[in-house]
Amino acid sequence: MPIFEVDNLSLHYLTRFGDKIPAVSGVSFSMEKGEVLGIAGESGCGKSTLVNGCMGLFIPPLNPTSGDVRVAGESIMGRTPRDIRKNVLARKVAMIPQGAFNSLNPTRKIKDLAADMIASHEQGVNKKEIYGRLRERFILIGMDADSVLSAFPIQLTAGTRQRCVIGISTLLNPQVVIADEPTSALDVSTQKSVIKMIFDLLDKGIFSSMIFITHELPLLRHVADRIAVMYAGEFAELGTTQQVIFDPRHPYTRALMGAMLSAEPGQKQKKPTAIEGAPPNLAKPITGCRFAARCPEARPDCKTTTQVIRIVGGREVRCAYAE
Amino acid sequence: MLFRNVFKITVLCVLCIVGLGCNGKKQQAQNGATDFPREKTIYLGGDQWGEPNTFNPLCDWPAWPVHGKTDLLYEPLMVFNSLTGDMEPLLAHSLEKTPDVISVILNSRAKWSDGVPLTAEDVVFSYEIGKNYKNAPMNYAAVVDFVSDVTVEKVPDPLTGGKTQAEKIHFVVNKKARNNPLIVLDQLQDVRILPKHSIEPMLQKLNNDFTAFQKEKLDKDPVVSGPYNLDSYSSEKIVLKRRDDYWGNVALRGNRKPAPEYFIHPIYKSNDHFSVALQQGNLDVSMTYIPRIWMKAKDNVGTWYKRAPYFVPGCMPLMLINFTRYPLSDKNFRLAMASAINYTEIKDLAISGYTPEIKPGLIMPYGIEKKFFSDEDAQKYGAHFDTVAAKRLLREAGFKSIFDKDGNLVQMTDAKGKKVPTLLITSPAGWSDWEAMVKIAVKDMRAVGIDIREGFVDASLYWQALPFGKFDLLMYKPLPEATPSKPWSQLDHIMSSRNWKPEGERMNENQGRYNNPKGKNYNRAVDSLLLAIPHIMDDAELIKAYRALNVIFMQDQPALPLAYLPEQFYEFSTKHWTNWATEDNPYAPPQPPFYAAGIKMLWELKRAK
Amino acid sequence: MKIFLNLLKSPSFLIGISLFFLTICFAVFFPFFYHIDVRTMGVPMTPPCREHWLGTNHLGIDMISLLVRGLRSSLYVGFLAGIMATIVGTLLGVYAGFKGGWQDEVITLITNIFVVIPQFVVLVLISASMKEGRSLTLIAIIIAFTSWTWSARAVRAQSSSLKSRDHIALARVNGNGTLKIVLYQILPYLLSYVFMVFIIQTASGIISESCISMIGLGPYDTVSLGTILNEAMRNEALSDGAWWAFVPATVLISVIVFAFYVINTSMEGVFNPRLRK
Amino acid sequence: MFRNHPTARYILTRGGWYFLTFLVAVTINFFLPRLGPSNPVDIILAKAGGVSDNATRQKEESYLKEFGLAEVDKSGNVLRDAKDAPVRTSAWKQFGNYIFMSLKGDLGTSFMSYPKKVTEIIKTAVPWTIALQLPAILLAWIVGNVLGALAAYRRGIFDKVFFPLALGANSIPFFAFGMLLVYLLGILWPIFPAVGGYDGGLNPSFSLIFFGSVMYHYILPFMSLFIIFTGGQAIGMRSMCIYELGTDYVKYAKWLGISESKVLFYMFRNAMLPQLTGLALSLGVMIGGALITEMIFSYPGIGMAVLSAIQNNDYPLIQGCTLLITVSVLIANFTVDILIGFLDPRVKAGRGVK
Repeated sequence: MPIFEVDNLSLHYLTRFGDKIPAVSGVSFSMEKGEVLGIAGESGCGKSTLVNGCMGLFIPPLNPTSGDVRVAGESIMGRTPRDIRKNVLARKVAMIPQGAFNSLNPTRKIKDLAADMIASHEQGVNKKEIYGRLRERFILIGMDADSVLSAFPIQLTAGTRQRCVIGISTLLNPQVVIADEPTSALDVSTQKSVIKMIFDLLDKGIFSSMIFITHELPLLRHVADRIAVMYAGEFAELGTTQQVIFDPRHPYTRALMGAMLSAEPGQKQKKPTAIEGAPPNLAKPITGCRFAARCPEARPDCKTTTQVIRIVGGREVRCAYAE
Repeated sequence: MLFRNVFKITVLCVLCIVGLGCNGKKQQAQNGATDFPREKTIYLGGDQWGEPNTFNPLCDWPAWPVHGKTDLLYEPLMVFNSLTGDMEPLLAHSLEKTPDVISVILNSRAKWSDGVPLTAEDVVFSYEIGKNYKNAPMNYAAVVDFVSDVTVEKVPDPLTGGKTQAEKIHFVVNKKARNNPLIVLDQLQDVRILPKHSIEPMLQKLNNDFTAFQKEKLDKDPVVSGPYNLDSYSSEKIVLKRRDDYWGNVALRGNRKPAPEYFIHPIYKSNDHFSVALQQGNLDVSMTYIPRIWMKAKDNVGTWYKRAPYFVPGCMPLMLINFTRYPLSDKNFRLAMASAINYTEIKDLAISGYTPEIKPGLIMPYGIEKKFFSDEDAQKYGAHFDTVAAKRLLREAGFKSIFDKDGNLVQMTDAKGKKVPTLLITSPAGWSDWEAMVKIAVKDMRAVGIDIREGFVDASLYWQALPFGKFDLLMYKPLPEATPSKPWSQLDHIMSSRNWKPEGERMNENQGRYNNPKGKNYNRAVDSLLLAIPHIMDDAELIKAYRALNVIFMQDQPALPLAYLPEQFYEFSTKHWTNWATEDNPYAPPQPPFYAAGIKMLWELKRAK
Repeated sequence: MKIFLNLLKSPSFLIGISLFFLTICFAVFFPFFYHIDVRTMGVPMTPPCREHWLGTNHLGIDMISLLVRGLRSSLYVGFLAGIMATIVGTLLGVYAGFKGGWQDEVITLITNIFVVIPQFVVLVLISASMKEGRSLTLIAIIIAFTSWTWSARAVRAQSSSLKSRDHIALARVNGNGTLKIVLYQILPYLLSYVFMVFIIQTASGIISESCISMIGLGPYDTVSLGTILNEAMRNEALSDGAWWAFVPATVLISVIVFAFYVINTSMEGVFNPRLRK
Repeated sequence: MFRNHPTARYILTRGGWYFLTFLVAVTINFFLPRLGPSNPVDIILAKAGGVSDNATRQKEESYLKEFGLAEVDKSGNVLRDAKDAPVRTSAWKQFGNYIFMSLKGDLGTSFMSYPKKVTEIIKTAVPWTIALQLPAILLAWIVGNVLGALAAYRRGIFDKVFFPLALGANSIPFFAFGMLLVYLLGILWPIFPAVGGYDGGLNPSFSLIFFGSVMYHYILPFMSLFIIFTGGQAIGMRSMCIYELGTDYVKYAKWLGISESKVLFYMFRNAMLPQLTGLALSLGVMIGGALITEMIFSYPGIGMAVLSAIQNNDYPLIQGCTLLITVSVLIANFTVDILIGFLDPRVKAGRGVK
């Protein structure tokens, strides 16, 4: 039985003026134990939204439209926020955010933050044993626990901070960990070590599977078992790393690969230069293929016919003409 | 949760403050215990603003009640009654006056608060402070110019039918200096007699450094002769306590004590606080200008007259005119100004109709001045409100005014076609009634085409403009107090060119620089009349002289009298004290109950039921 | 552009702007159907009646006329002060924030010094020393002089954060001159922000004016909302219960300032997405 | 120096900086009032009035000497120029004396209430002003912040009702609000005293009755300040918190499923720090408003001292009061700076650097 299932999930934002903006539509995938799924796509394609959806964390204005999310078989949809907070977040599905620089409360010591986290999931645990647990876990994940734990974020290097974040996020041994650009804003060497650390944890079985989100398709080559390419809130292509990286079928994936190879590292924020134009505005209703406007191989009817997932060459592709 | 608790605590604090406050109110309501029982205390306001600085009578402007216009602590020899025009006895009696000598007999029962009898020595000491020390306050320093010598002789005491001796004091008029017996009369009530036996030692201790002595506050039960003495003071109020061994109770007041045991002067920040206090009964007498007094009648606030004009005319706010500046030097221009102003409107709007219509001239047809006022002169020479006349005068003098289409004055040109500079009226700050007068006057004068505006209102500017004549027109109230020397002093103050100086040099009177002695059209009559009047003892002569002077005033218009005002505003509340002197019950003049003949009231007041 | 459409969609903004225009209309259009006359005097402190809708003041001058005039001059002072403070503040702030280096140091030092010195003190001292010819304009200048530091600080912070943005770095690499960059790259980004600063400055300008007028240091020979309050206070409107002499002026001041604040917050809400619900 | 004592160095540098500010303030404080044309001695003399001319001259000299406004020769007589006008001391020389004297704690003699010392006047006034303003400001700050934080966090109806109220309160000028209170609760419906700091029939003492009376008179002025301050603080805190709510660390805390109250606390604490600085900075404005409130309620304190001093160009008193206000505001800012330094690890860490 898959450990994590997302079943035709659609999400939308409710603007302050009352109209719905579909951010994620019809996303489905499932993950087995120990599997790493990479999700790639340009910024603003709905990755981060999807993440919140996967955790059942619907902070206004984000709302579920349809679909279901199951962790180890049980659905986390339609639960009360409190329930989600106590029983899902950090326990079943944990998050490793990007930009570790700011994700730690600047006026709170690492250990206190972690303690707060534990305290708000488990009743009747006293500070002392919490700190005990922290120490051993941090040592386990190979950090100089004593100095780090009693430090303020500002006193730590970006790398160390990100390690702390990882450490804290995985404290409660969640089933699924979602890592959203965990290595962005880090220099290359640190990137490597952080990635390594994450996989250690996976191997140690501290968490059992991981969704790895990035906009750098190439980066996934080494980390992901399977890769989903996301565009304008939809999965454009979903297949094994081999398939997606070395034999992309969807025009967007191809373009993306081209773009990424040409794009020099460090210029992360830059859009793929190779692809003309910008993603469609989701606020307006879209007919036809969402990529059609920019697609080099677009056919006349692409603009009109809505694309559905097809199985092409053993992977899912959302393109009528891919083969 | 931490900050929740903090929040709770804070809210509690706020509630506490309110709670305590209301509780405090209750406490007072229940055991009305105060340091000064209301029924034994009279509250008086409006004579002390700002911080009480010192209670040293030899400072320039000590705090109430030591400053010039109070007789509660230190007393003068005699006091003036603005109603009858008589000098009434206080420390002295049986006044005799000749053009050369003024003499009084000292009340032999007068005593200081420390039991030492008050003798001629003290009188001589007080009168010669000006002679002996530099930088004495004005009323003491001025003596030198008017009294050349103070001599004492023993005479049988008329009060005891000659059984005992009393000291008769002669004030010899200083012929070489000002040679003016009238002012000597004034000084009988201006110069408060000081205890030689307590002040001289202090001075000697400071080896007669007068400026050093002026730093002494004399606020720890000073030696006084008056019916009250200083009890305590703070920046909020000054408290006086009754002296039950006051010599005058027996000697003057038929062996009675003043009704109020405590005399409190609260110090509020602005006029309206006084009137709020008055109408809420927290104040018994107020010396402040309270507009629309009739609105307060319901809160039993009273005045001398029950209905308009409510007050007795006592002085004349006027606009000084700077004669050294064109076009003000032009007679017709001045007369035009005089007849452009709607005096009725000023009376009704600016001072709430608090006095009768003003008549032309510098002499009031009321009180002691009445007999010197001649209505026919006023009709014949005086300028009345008459815009047509005003316009005509201007036209004859060759002035032209340009108005814009909606009737606003643009500018004014003179006979030579030159633009007349815009004239400014300087007035002191904080006197809303005066500012109103100015507003109205400006409006009226502009209406007839005189280019004039309100100057910027600022005390410091005002007080510097005045003595140096740095103004076009300036609001001024000459010598408001009722004194024996009126109306002479008033006329002298406005018209005398005794020590005429050009603009920029200090002048203490006639700051408008009227009647320049070196000028080509110098009117010798003015000064000679002013010199003569003090020596005229025959009434008919006196009246003639005054009429002549007043006519000159009306013809030359050296200043623009705007209205009559009370000598001093005197509003009372009958909530806690009754039997105030009023029109129906004029046992005392409409003067504050701490000054001159008004002080009688303290013995007559009754507690309200 | 779209952002401005959003503005128009935000209700609070609409409320603010309409309140503001209401007051403006009162100042501008009311005279057309109400006889404005601050010269003729009548019965003092008349309560509201048919010929004087809001009664008269202590000289019997029609209150509405005074209010209209007062509102005009108060708005004038407010806006003038606001504009001056904002311009000076923005220019210095942007320059310091963008240029950095010793210029930044100096400007920051000065602003910090003047921010810490109590505004009220400087306000009082200056207006007390300016005796003659204290016109509305002068008052506005004085107020601006005491308040520019706030805008300078705020803008400096913003622009120095902008400095690191890519496109500006790019422009720099392309060797554009400082001025050019400031004008074409930085200011546009700051515009909304600067505008908000301006609104706040204007609002506080109006309040400051009423404050100095209240303590008798206000403009002379003219009517402003502050002077109306001051006159009412000094002529015992309170003890006579003549509410019409001071309540309307108070309301007017509060309404304008309120309007400004509302506009400002609604703009914050729109320009700064974080504040969006 | 102090390389290994970052804290000490921090405090020292801040202190130095504030001292510089203080000097600037003093200079402004001294020269601004003297921009005006006025000469206090003339005012004094004009007020003293009088009929005797040589007496006037004597007085002028003695006051010019007293206030150090004129040059004096060895024998202590005032020097006079060709036109027989006294030779005025140069502003710079006066400034020198002023600094010298103030450092000795002598703020000079008041012109208007001569011979009273400025320090005397201030001494009696200050306690009232502090008693009125300190509680008002502090309580308002706390209440305002908590309410503002709640409004930002809860949003919804509470915010919708509370926020406009706060905004409204913030847009009324202090004194105008005071006037309304006086009119409504002091005159129209007199449940509270309209004027004064305590009952006229009492002398300041440590009796319960006096205290009660003081409290009773305290309510209106306190409320008039408290309500408006609260509004202002709440608004500031609200937007501060809304900002904090958007930050990454709050997002992360939510992802971690940290309990609401904890997150609220994070936000509150971090939003508090800038608010603290804000308070210190806006102190100057607040005090200004409060001084006028004193005037409205005829409440004892330095408010009126300043205002009457201005009316009469009483330089020493003006300077005394403004100096006092300035210094207290500076001290407040300094303390807050130091406080922040300890409360905020970011600053603490920043200390070592630069």
